[in-house]
Order: sequence, then C-alpha cells, then structure tokens
Amino acid sequence: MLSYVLRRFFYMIIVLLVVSITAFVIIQLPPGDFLTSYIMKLKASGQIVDEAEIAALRKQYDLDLPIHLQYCQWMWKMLHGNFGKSFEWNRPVKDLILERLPLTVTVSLFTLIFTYLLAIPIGIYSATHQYSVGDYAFTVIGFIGLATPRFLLALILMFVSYRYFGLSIGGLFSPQYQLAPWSGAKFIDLLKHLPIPVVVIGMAGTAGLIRVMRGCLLDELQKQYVITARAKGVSERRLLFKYPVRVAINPIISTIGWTLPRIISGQTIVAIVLGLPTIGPLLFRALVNQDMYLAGSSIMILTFLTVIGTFISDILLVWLDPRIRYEKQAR
Amino acid sequence: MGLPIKFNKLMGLIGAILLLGATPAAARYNEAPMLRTKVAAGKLPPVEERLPEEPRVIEPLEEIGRYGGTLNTADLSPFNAIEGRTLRHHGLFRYSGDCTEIIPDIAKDYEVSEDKKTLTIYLRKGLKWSDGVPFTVDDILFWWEDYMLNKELSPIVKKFWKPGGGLAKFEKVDNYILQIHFAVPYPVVTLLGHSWNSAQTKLYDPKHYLKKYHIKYNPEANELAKKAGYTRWWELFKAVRNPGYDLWNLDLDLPTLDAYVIKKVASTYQIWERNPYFWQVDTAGNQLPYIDRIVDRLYENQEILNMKVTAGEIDIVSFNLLLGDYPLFKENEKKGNYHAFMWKSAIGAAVAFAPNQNHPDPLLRKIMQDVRFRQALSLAINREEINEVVCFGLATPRQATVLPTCSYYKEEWAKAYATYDPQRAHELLDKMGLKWDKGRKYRLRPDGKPLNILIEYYAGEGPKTAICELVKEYWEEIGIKITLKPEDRSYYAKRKDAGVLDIGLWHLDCVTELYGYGQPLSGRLLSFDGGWGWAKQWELWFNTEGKDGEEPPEEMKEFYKDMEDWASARTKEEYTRLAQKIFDFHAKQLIYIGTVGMSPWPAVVKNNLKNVPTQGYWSWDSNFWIAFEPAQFFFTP
Amino acid sequence: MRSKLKSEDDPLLEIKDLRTYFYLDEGILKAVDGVSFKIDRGKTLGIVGESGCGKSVTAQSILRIVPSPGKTEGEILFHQENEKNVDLAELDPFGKEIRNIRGNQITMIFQEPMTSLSPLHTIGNQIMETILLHRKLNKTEARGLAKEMLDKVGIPDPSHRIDDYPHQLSGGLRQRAMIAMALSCNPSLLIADEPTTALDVTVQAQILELMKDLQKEFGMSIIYITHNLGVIAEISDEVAVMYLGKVVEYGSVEDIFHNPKHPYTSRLLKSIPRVGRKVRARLDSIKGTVPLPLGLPRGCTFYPRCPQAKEGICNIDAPPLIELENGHKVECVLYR
Amino acid sequence: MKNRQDKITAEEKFYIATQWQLMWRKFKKHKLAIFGAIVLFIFYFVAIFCGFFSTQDIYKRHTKYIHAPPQRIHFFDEEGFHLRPFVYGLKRKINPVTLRRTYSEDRTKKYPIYFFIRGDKYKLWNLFPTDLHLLGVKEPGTIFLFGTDKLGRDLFSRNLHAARISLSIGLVGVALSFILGCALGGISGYFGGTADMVIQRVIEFLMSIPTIPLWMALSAALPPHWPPIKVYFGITIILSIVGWCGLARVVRGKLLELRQEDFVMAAKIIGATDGRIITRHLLPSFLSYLIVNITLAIPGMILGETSLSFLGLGLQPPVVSWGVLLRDAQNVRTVVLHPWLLIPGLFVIVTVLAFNFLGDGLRDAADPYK
Repeated sequence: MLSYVLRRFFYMIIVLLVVSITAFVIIQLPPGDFLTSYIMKLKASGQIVDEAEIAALRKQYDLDLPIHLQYCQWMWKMLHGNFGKSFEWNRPVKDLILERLPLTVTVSLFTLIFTYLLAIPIGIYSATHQYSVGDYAFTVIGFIGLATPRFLLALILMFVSYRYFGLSIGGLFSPQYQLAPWSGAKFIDLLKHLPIPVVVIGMAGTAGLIRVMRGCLLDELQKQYVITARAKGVSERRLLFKYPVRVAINPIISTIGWTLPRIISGQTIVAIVLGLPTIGPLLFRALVNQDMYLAGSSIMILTFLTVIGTFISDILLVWLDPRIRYEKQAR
Repeated sequence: MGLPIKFNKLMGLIGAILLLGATPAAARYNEAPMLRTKVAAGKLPPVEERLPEEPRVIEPLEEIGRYGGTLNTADLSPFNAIEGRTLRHHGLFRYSGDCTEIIPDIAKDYEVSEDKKTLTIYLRKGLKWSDGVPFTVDDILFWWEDYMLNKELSPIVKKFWKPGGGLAKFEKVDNYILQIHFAVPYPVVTLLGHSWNSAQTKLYDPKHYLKKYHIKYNPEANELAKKAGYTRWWELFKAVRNPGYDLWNLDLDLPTLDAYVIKKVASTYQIWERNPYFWQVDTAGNQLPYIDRIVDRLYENQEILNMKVTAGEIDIVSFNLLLGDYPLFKENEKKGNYHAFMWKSAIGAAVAFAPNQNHPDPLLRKIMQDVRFRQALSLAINREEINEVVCFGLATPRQATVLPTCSYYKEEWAKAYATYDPQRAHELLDKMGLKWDKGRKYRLRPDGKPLNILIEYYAGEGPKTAICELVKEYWEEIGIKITLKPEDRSYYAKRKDAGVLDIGLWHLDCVTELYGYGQPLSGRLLSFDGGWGWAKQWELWFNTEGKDGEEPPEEMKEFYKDMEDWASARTKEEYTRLAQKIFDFHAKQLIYIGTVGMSPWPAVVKNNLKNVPTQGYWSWDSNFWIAFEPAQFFFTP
Repeated sequence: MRSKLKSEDDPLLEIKDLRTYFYLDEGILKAVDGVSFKIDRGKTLGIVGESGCGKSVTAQSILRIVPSPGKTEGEILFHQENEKNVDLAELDPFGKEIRNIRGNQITMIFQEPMTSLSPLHTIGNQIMETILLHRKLNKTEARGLAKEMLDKVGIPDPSHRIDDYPHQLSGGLRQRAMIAMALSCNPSLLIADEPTTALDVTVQAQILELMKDLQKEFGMSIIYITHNLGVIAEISDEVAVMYLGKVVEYGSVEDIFHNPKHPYTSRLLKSIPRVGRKVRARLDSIKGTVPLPLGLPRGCTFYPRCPQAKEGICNIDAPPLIELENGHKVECVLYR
Repeated sequence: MKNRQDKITAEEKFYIATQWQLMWRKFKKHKLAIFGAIVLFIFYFVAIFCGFFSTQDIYKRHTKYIHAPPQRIHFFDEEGFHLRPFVYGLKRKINPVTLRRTYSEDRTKKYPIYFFIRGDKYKLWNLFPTDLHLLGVKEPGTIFLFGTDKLGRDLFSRNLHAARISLSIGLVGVALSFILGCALGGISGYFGGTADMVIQRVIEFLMSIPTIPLWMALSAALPPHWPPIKVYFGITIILSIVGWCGLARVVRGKLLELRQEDFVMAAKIIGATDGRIITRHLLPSFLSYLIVNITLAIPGMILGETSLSFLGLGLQPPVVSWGVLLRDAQNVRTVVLHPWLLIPGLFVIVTVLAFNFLGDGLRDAADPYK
C-alpha cells in the first residue's frame, strides 16, 4: 500500500511538472511579451530607451534568460511562494489567488458533495427500479441537465431566483455581507447563495454520474454473486448495499479524477456568468490580457487542485477495492 | 447616524451668517458625526483647523444635504475603475460640464501672463493632505524636480513640457504661489483640468510621505526597496506613488487630497472613507463630502453589473452602462427604486476607425495610405441605419470630427464622405485596382491574396460591438473581408502601442473646445496615436526628432507643424485659422472614419440619492462625475 | 446421520407443474413450462439439457430467486423435517419465510466460482454471513464454524485462507469455498448449478468426489444441473432431461443412459464424444440450436429439429406424457 | 418434403436472430431512443436543406423590425377559417420613455403564406443556385417565425443555417476523436507495456487539466486572420483534443477484456498479424460499444462549441452556429425583453437530448445480456 501511494505520488509530481510546462507554454504562446510592448510604448512617447535600460528591465523580469531557464526560474520562485506580480492588477499574484482560493475550494467541494449526494441515491433508485416511472423521470431530468449549456442555465436560474426568491443576484454574498468580516450570519448568507452556482456547476456532473451509477449497478445486479447472496437468504436491502452498491461505488470514486476537472472547468464559465469571486474569472481575465504570471499560476493552482483530488480518489479506491490493492502490491 | 436635518440646516444657517462676517470662529464650520466623535476623542483636530483658510465653497444643486451613508458604485476592470475614481477625485483645476471654463478646485486661482508665457498658480493656505500635513508649493516642486525630472522615475519628459524646445521652469514664489515659465506662449492651463488623467500632468505628490522612498532624500532607499521585494529604489517609489490610473492598487497610507481615503482593497471591491481634511464646504459651512463611504465593487462582467443595477444594489452608475440596455433599466426603475436617465454625451463618434498608416505589412500600408480606400470605407457605412439600430435614432450620423459647439467648427467636416453611397465606394475601390476573387465575394490584394482586415477593439465604453458588427457587414458588402476581435482594454492598448493594428478603433471624445485644445500633440484628434495608433512610426519620428521611426511625408510634417503652432497661438484669429486648417486636413484625409456621434449616455441613480443632476454633459472631457461635484451628493433617509 | 434413517421413498421436494414465465414486451418467454419431478432425501437428481433449456431457471424457481420479470407458478412442495410441508411457490419471494429456507435448508452453488463470490469481501466474511443469518451463533463461533467448513471441503490452512479474497484463490479452491458456504448450515437440499463446468477436468473430478463424500457425510439431497452427460452418469440417481422448458424424459440413471426413449435424449447421448470417433464429426447430431422459448409454435417443441418428427401430428398437438415402467416417463407421441 | 424444408428455414430465421437483429428488437423497445432518432433525422434533414427550409436570406437586415417577436401563423380571421395560413403585418411602436421597441399585429394587413415560393436567392450546398423556399410571404410582407435579432435578421432562417454548422461540428469532431481514440486506445490496450504506460499518462494528464483554460489557450493560438472554414476545423480539433481520451479508455478497457478471450488466442496461434487481429477480430466484437460511445460523444462536442462561442473563442460571425447565435442572447436584457433569442439554446438542448436518448437506447440494445 505504502509503495503504491509513493508511486502514485511520484506520478502526481510528474503530472504537475508536465502541467507546469504546459502552463508556461500556454502563457508564452501569444506573440510578444509585455516588455516588448512596454519598450515600444516608451519609445513612442519620445524616449530613447538605451540598451542598458532594456537589459536591466529584461533581467528584472528574467526575460534575458533562454526560455528553458525562464521556466526554471519561474518554477523556482513558485516553489518559494513567489508567484510573481500581476501586470493588470499590479499586485502580487499570490495575494490575488489566496484571496479567491478559499471560496473556490468551498464552491468546488460543495459541488462535489452535491453531485455525489444526489447522484448515488438516484443512481441506486434508477437501477433497482429500472424502467419505472421514477427511473424515466430521473433519466429525462438528468439528460436535460446534461444537455443544457451551463451559462444558459446559470443565467436563467439566476434571473428566476432573483425574480421569485428575492436573492441578491450574482456573487456569493448579499451586498450587506460582502464587506463584513466572517460571522455566522455571513456564513448563512453564503449558504443561501451557494445553491444556484452549485446546481449549475454540478448539474452536468450529477447527470453523468447518475448514468454511471445506474449503469454500474445494473451490471453488478446481474452478477452471480448477487444471486449467491440472495440464495443465501440475505434480505434485499442488505444485499443491495453490502454487495452491488459497494462494488458499483468504486468506479464512482475513481471518477472524482474526472469529475473534479469538470467542476473546476465548469466553474470558470459559471463563475463569470454569476460573478463569483473565485479563481475562474481571474484566470479568464488573465488569459485574455496575457497577464502571464497570473494566468500561469492560476492554471497551476487549478490543476494542482484537480491532481490532488485525483490522487486522493486513487488512494481511496485502492483502500476500498482489495482486488486493486493486491494487484498493486504484487507489482 | 446623521444629525437631524433641522439641526443641520440651523448649523448651516449659522455658518452662512458667520461666513458673512468672515472672521474665523469656533462654530464657523460643521462636520460629519463620524468625525465629530473622533474630534471629541482627541484623535483629530477640530474642523476649523483641518480646513484651509479659504475652503472651496460648493453650492448644492438642490438643497443642503445631510451627512452619512455609503455610496455603492460599480466598475468592471481594475485597470479602468473610472466610476469610483471620478466620484472621489479632485485635481488642481477642473472643467465646467460643457468644457468651456476652467474652474480652480484644489488650487485657489490661476493667472496667465500677458505674453502667455507664464502661468501663476495660487494655492489655498492651510489646505492639508489627508494625514494633516499642509499642502504647499513644495509638493508641486517635488513632483516636478524629483519625479518628472528624475531620470530613473520618468525617463522621458514629454514634449508637452517642452513647448518650443525649452523645458518649462517651475518657480516657487512662496509656499502658496507657483509660477511656471515657458519659452513660447503656451496655453498649458487648458489641459490642467484633467490633471488626474496622467502622470505627466498630475502636478503634485506628497513630498513628506514619498521622500523616504527617494534616493535623493534617503540614501538607504535601495535597501528599503530590497526589503519590500524590489531590486531598486525607484521600483518601490513607483509602486507606492499613486500612478494616476492604477487606483486599484494603492498604498493604504498614501496621503491624498481627494474627498475619500482608501481603507480596504480586495480583488472584488474597494472601500473608501471620507477624508477628514477635505477642503470643500457647502454654502452652509458643512464640510464636504456628505456621504461617509464609497464602496466600489468590481463585477465580473457587464451582465452581472446590469442585474445589480436593476436589483437596485448600485446607488450610482453611468460610465459602465451601455445605451442598448437603457430599456432594461427604464423598465425596472420602480422595482430597483432608482431613476434612469440620459446625459448628452460630448462624443464626436461613438466608434471611429483609423486605418493604420504605418502598417507593418507594406502591401496593406499602401492600401491604407490610399485616401480613396479610406473614402470608400466611409461611404460604405450606412450611418442612418447605425443610428436607428443601435442608438434608438437619438444620435447624429456624422464624420469623426469636433463638436459643433467649438467656435471654429465647420459643418462640412461632419458631412465629409458621410453619406451612404456604396456604389461610389465600389467605384473608388475598383479605381484602386482591388480586384474581385472568383466568386465575386471578396476583393483581393495586389498580391492575389484576399483582402483580410482584422479589427481589434475594446468592447467597453459605448455600443462598440453593435456598431462594429454593422460596419463589418457594410464593408464586406464592398468586398473587404473583416474579422472582429474584441479585446480587453489593456490588451488593446498593448496592441495599439505596438503599432500592429490593421485599423484602430476607439470612441472619439476630447472634441470639445477646451479639452480638444488642451491636448495638443497628445489628445485624440491631434496626435499620431490618440487611441488608434494610426501612425506609430511617424509619431516615433517626431518624438525622437528623426532619430527613430520613419520619416513621414511632407503633408504630415506640415500637419504636425500646424498642430504645434496652434498650441502656441496668441490671437483668436490665429487660433481659429490654424484650427480650421487642421480639421480641413482631417476631413480631406479622412484619418478618422466616424459613424454616429453625440449619442446619449444612460445613467442610473437611486431615488434616495440627492443633488445629482439628471441632465448635462457626460464625457471624458469634463471628467465624468467630477463635473457634477460628487462631494455634495447625499442620501435622504 | 439423518438420511440413513429415511426410507427409500421419502420425497424431500415435490415439484408439480412448475411454470416460470418471463413476461417480456416481445411476448411471454416460457423458460420453465410445466415441469414436474421429485427428489428423495439423500438422493441426487441430475437435470440435463442444452444451454437455454430452462435447467437453471428451474433451480432458481425452487429458491424463488428468478430475476424479474419472471414469475413462478405451480407447486413446489418442500417437506421440512419435523415441520409441516410448505409450498415454496406460494411464498413471497422477498419474504422472511423463504429467506429462512434459502441458504439454510436449501442452498445453491453456481457455475462460475469467480463471479459467484463477492470480490470485495473475504471468503470468511461471506461464509460467516450465511452462518450468522441462519444460526444462533456469535461472530467468534461463526468464524470457528467457517474454518471448520473450509477444512472439511479440503482447503488447506483454513485459518489463513479464511481472510483471503476470492481473487487470491484458484478456481477449484473458490468452488470449494462456495461448497463450504452452501453446507455451513447443514442443508437438506443442495442445488448445484453446473458447479464444475468452468473448472478444468482434474479439478472437476476432485470437486465431484468432494460432493459425493460430503453427501455421504451430511446426507443432503442434491439437484445437479449440467449439460455434461458424463458427470450426470457419475453422480445422479435419477435424471431429468429438459428441452425448452419441459422435462421430455425422466427416469433412473440406468434407464436414461441405456434405454433412452425420447428422440432428443438419444440424440443428446450420441453427441457425447467418444474415443475413436472422428474429430471432425462435430457434435452436431442435433441440428440447429435451441430456439428462444418465445412465441413457440404449436405442437412438440422439438419438432423442428426432430429426425423422427411426424408431420400433421407432432406440429399440431402437444405430445402427451407417457409413463413407462419404473417411473420412467417420456413426453413423445412415439410411445403413445 | 421440400415444402417442409422451406418452412423450417423460415422458422429458423425467425428464431435464430442475428446479434444485429436482436439489437434492433431491443432498440425498438426504447421509446425515447426512437424519439431521439426521429428528432435527429428531422434536424439533419432540415440542416442539409437549410436553404430551402429557411424563409429568407440569413444576412438580410430588416432595420424596421429590430428585435421583432415571432409572428404567429393564423388560420382564422374575422371572416373565419382560411385554408391558406397567413400572418398579420407588424406594427412597431417605440415607447418614448423606455425606448423599448414593441411590436403588435397589424390586423389591417394580411399576408398569406405560400408554399414552394420563389424568394431570396441561395446556393444549395454551395453548388446549385436557386431561390425556391418551402414557405414564405410576398413583398412587402414579412414572416419571422422565430422573431428577429438585433439587426433585424430572421432568426428562423438563421437557426436553420446554424443547425448545419452545429450539427456537423459534432460529427466531424467525433470522427477525429474516433480516429485518435481508436488508434491510441487500440495501441494502449492491445500492446500494453510501455506504450500503454505512456498513453495512459497522456490521457491522465489531459484529463487532469481543466478544459476551459486549455481551450482558451489553444484558441488564442488560432490566427485571427484565418478564414471561417479553417477556424471551423481548428475548433473541431481543439474539441477533439480532449474528446479522444474517453474513447481511448473505452477501447483500451474493452481490448484488455477481449485480449484474454480464446478467439484472440486462437488467431494469434494461427499466426495472424496484430493489425489483422485488431481489425478483424477485436474491433467487430465491440463495434456496438464504439457506436454507443460515439453517439454519446457528439453532444459533448456540440456543447463544447457553444461554450467556446460563449467565451468569444469559438466560431465568429458571419458564420452562424447555435453557439454564435447564443452569444447575442447571453444577457439579462434578452431573458427579460427578447426571450426568443434563446431559441437556439432550445435547439441545443433538444439535439443533445436526442443524441443522449439515442445513445442510451443503443447502449441498452448493444448489451445482449440485459
């Protein structure tokens, strides 16, 4: 087990490394760096920028190094908690991200919990009541959730909630709480604002997960060991939860690995529509503006979150499924 | 919260009476309750000591207000937080709403010498920074000598301060009188109304606060910078000093002369609180501002902002609204408990196009430099339709030029090539030899490639997208393939500065008499950039006196000379003659291609917010909210 | 043990006109259609037939674990020891009563030992579950019993193996564990549904031996379901030959093997590969495959494949059940 | 005797159904799947002949009718029933206070609807110039079945043309993903070892990156000067970059399962080449699974295109896709004042639903053990 965890951890590091390279390439991709345009601007306003000055500026932003060393420099600084400075905000990237990280994690976690809390029971119901009215209803609702573009759903739900429930639209707080320090009331206010983003972000994931759960469970229900258990005289309910649900939940847990990127990716769009103070919109803006350090760090942080999530789900899976546990041990 | 209104009024009355007597007395001025408690606690000196000897007296628009409340406003970009900025900022001078007058604000008065070579600025005695330190000519000299003339902090002194080739001289007469001398007659004061706009024209900095970051005053400034994570002293200095536009990133301790002081900066909002040393009072002697606090929220996008507006969560907003959304605001007026209305906007063109005369691609440059091409583009635009579709028919279809309110205005400028005539446009392009492709869909460049033009633009401030989409259709009808690419403001600025746009696109403001004149060689119409970046190489050539960039054709050199001369014009006749020569050239050359101008601009103000006018000019030229004296806005309970 | 006390003609289970139909949208699938037979205590009944003939459904019907949308009708009389007889067909398939019988008095083992055990639970856990369900023992005692059972079925080192997961055991051992589980509550009837089919031949023989030994020891009756006639010959006392949901021939193992009456049985017997026969001669002496018992034509179900079919008779009326000597029964017009 | 022989074979045919026949039978049972298939058939049919079905040119601006609501088709007027349906003229009013344009039916003007009418010119499949439209009204009447957009263009026609792009982008994208997924999943599953290791890591890596930034970065790399057709393929490729991963995993999993089976072993022993084993033996045995997965991957592509357009990174006008149309509709003003701009959203939802239903039906049908 330990060796497996270590190995998995090693993979995680590799994935993170590749991500960091990708992030670096992504932010380098659009032509020109900000310094070039800065110098252009200086020159245009009548300044004869001498070469020493340019060199100093280049050095200051590590732009004088060859590209691979720039990357190393970036990584090295990041490992030391220095994420650079955002050009647009003129603030340290770390501050900007830290300010939004807690809510990002909160929204993602709530979405994840919502997704699983809803999907697993419905999946079980649908599988055990295959082709019943309820199964069809959930299927159709789930499919509609899967089929609706998230931004559309967000917009409509936001409007509906505003018009019919009087909730302050957009954002995660009512105006009177936005500026207030944390308190019980503020937390409750946050909880009131969470449902719409959580539903919108989680809708597609939930619908997908219901299908997976239903499918897996249907498969498992056909399996011989279920009949064995039934032939042993185990009651239906106990049988359901002890065997097929247990087995069917395994792939579900391993899907955290792809549910999480979905959530975080979906969060970007939804957060822009709903005006959530999360990392998503920050990243979007940064990418549009080529605010390279902010963009790169945001991608890194978001991917880091997903990779960590995947790592945890992998460990969980091994812990839950003896077959994999032994297989991994044997290897 | 505040005092009962009656008491307030009474105090105002007393103040007014005492003001007549003009003798400093204990009860001359009234102050906000939140400050009074501080005074009582000994944390602040009394209001009389905080105010200058002669505070600026503001006559409230409707009535004497009452203290208290939080003003919620909204912005969309940290780079461009204009709504919040113009609600609290003050400069030495400002313009009247219609930009015909210069009004001293922080400064008490000014005087231009007979020969127009000397400007004298009088400051208010006893006016203090927000930390209580007096504001004197030294602060201006600090800005000039230690910031503007410091090679590291500002590597360049714009030609702006070098009219006729000689550097301006700043002379301290006494602590409150400053004289600026120029080599040639120079109307510099006409541009000081916009002092907040740029680092070049800010004119003052808090010397007592900033000097510890300056190597001249603190030999250890470099060490200080290193401690703060910078490598050199000037980096830290620049970061601490309010750079003028980047108000989202403020040193919380930086003293200011504005109505409000920054209290908190987050990535989604800023909180500002009243400046206890603010130097304005109302006619009743109440120290302004009335409102305690400004909260400027940063919303992720236009739609969220619109919803917040209709939900009545924003007290005041205008800059960030779009004309097309006006029906939405109007229909939700009751529910949101606000009123929506329209300003007159002093805009020459809601969207103006400037084909890049220095395009990096030589083939495209040749096409763009052909005046027939620009004429064809202009003739192909159906301005009536744009007006109808985008502006509810409320704007004026016109060419991109100055407003009719200018004394030198000629109607023909607005009419030049501004009528919809696609047939003539076709003929002009045919004459240029731009052939059609096989399917007669698009025209081809001389090298046989399709004539593709990318229009990059910033989508904010006005209905740019809607107009662009229509113009795209018009231009494709005459066979020019157009790709639209909306960009963020700062990114657009980068592209523009690099001089790589095919066709620059901006709204045409700065076309009022005073402001239009106030920006010689750097403003909208009177520069080789102006937001369009239409001739960056020529601009470079002029700015470096021929050392860099490309040499412009003779007519451009003459144009440049005219602009320089206009700036130094001494007589009214000379002023008018040169202005007309310049804009005749504009109209003939079609450097800028206009669409519709003088379009209305929507605003939304909560019903309980008083003293906010519902008509007037809304424009960059008159500093948006600044022209309406936001310090005298107040909330009724 | 108890079987030895019983007389020869002492039925444990009597099945009369058992019908298990699946009500599908395409029609009624008659998986078991009017099957009758009985099992005596301590005896072994072999049920033989091609796949899809309804053998397994018959077994499932007895335990009432037919998957939906199957419905069971008819009579399944179970003669409980010292208690009154119960008709299993009338019980609620999810009820307590039938659950008390399952795994306790009637148990079942299956073809695929890999899939018939839950991969996520140790075999000990699964055996103990049965014990704890049906016997009043605490966990420690149940674990002791489970170990004992594992030992009895010949699993080496049971005190370690008990904590193994199924995938850690070989196929043979897994099937032994299944048997241990099935016998842990000392059942009176063990239904073995093709228990050796998935195992290789040597293991197959060991398991068969084991079952025979355990039958001697525990004295339970066995219903042994298989398509393998060789195994049937080895283990059964009586044999039922099934075809398309019907028992076409029933008799003692000697009668069936030496004196087959039904054309299907004869064909089936001929299809057993024997030494000396040409390899290329496929086991296709019965042409075609078993059709789905869905919307069957009138008459004998074997008619389309029967070499002795008589047109006008076989395809018109259902063949009668004809009783020959020694309880040997056959469903065919040939013996009318 | 011969007669009897024939009869047997006929009966045998009935009983001994092939796997495909069994699937078809199961599929027919799935009502939603049938519904989905019918809907998709109609959509694709209309999309293929969108020029014919639309009522007018999609770029024609009616500036007098900006944001006009859908016009209703009438059969009754004050005189009673008419066999030929008609629409009333539109009367525009601008509210002087709110500046909102409102439209009402002008009962004095009646425009009968004609079928197979000659109208705006278009080229069928970009090849055959014609001007035949399924229905329309005669000048100066207008018919806006789905209303008009901000430039007064007919949304009904625009939606139909958008369908062509949106529906095809899914197919093209899936074709790409299919090729990639099968090739890489096949290699991964069949050969195992290092190849499997590498491919699995790549998949893991691609799946661990949140897609939006990836798409954004990649589409930022698309040169803005590209002609629409190139952008179209660029977007498809971007969508497939993530799309193939899922398919590759399915292929790999299935292959791993099948690799163990006897017939593969047998083929190997006979000495069949790897390629032959994969294409002749393995692929056919899970073709049904692939079809199901492809069906379920298409809607993802359609939604992807919509999302990219929402971010302004997808297709650009003048190309019309549902995503492009929705970009005009993604604001509060629309939800409140011009809800008909959301119709493309409805099309997206229905299409994706139909694909999902179809895929679900196919999945159920493909699994012979259920």
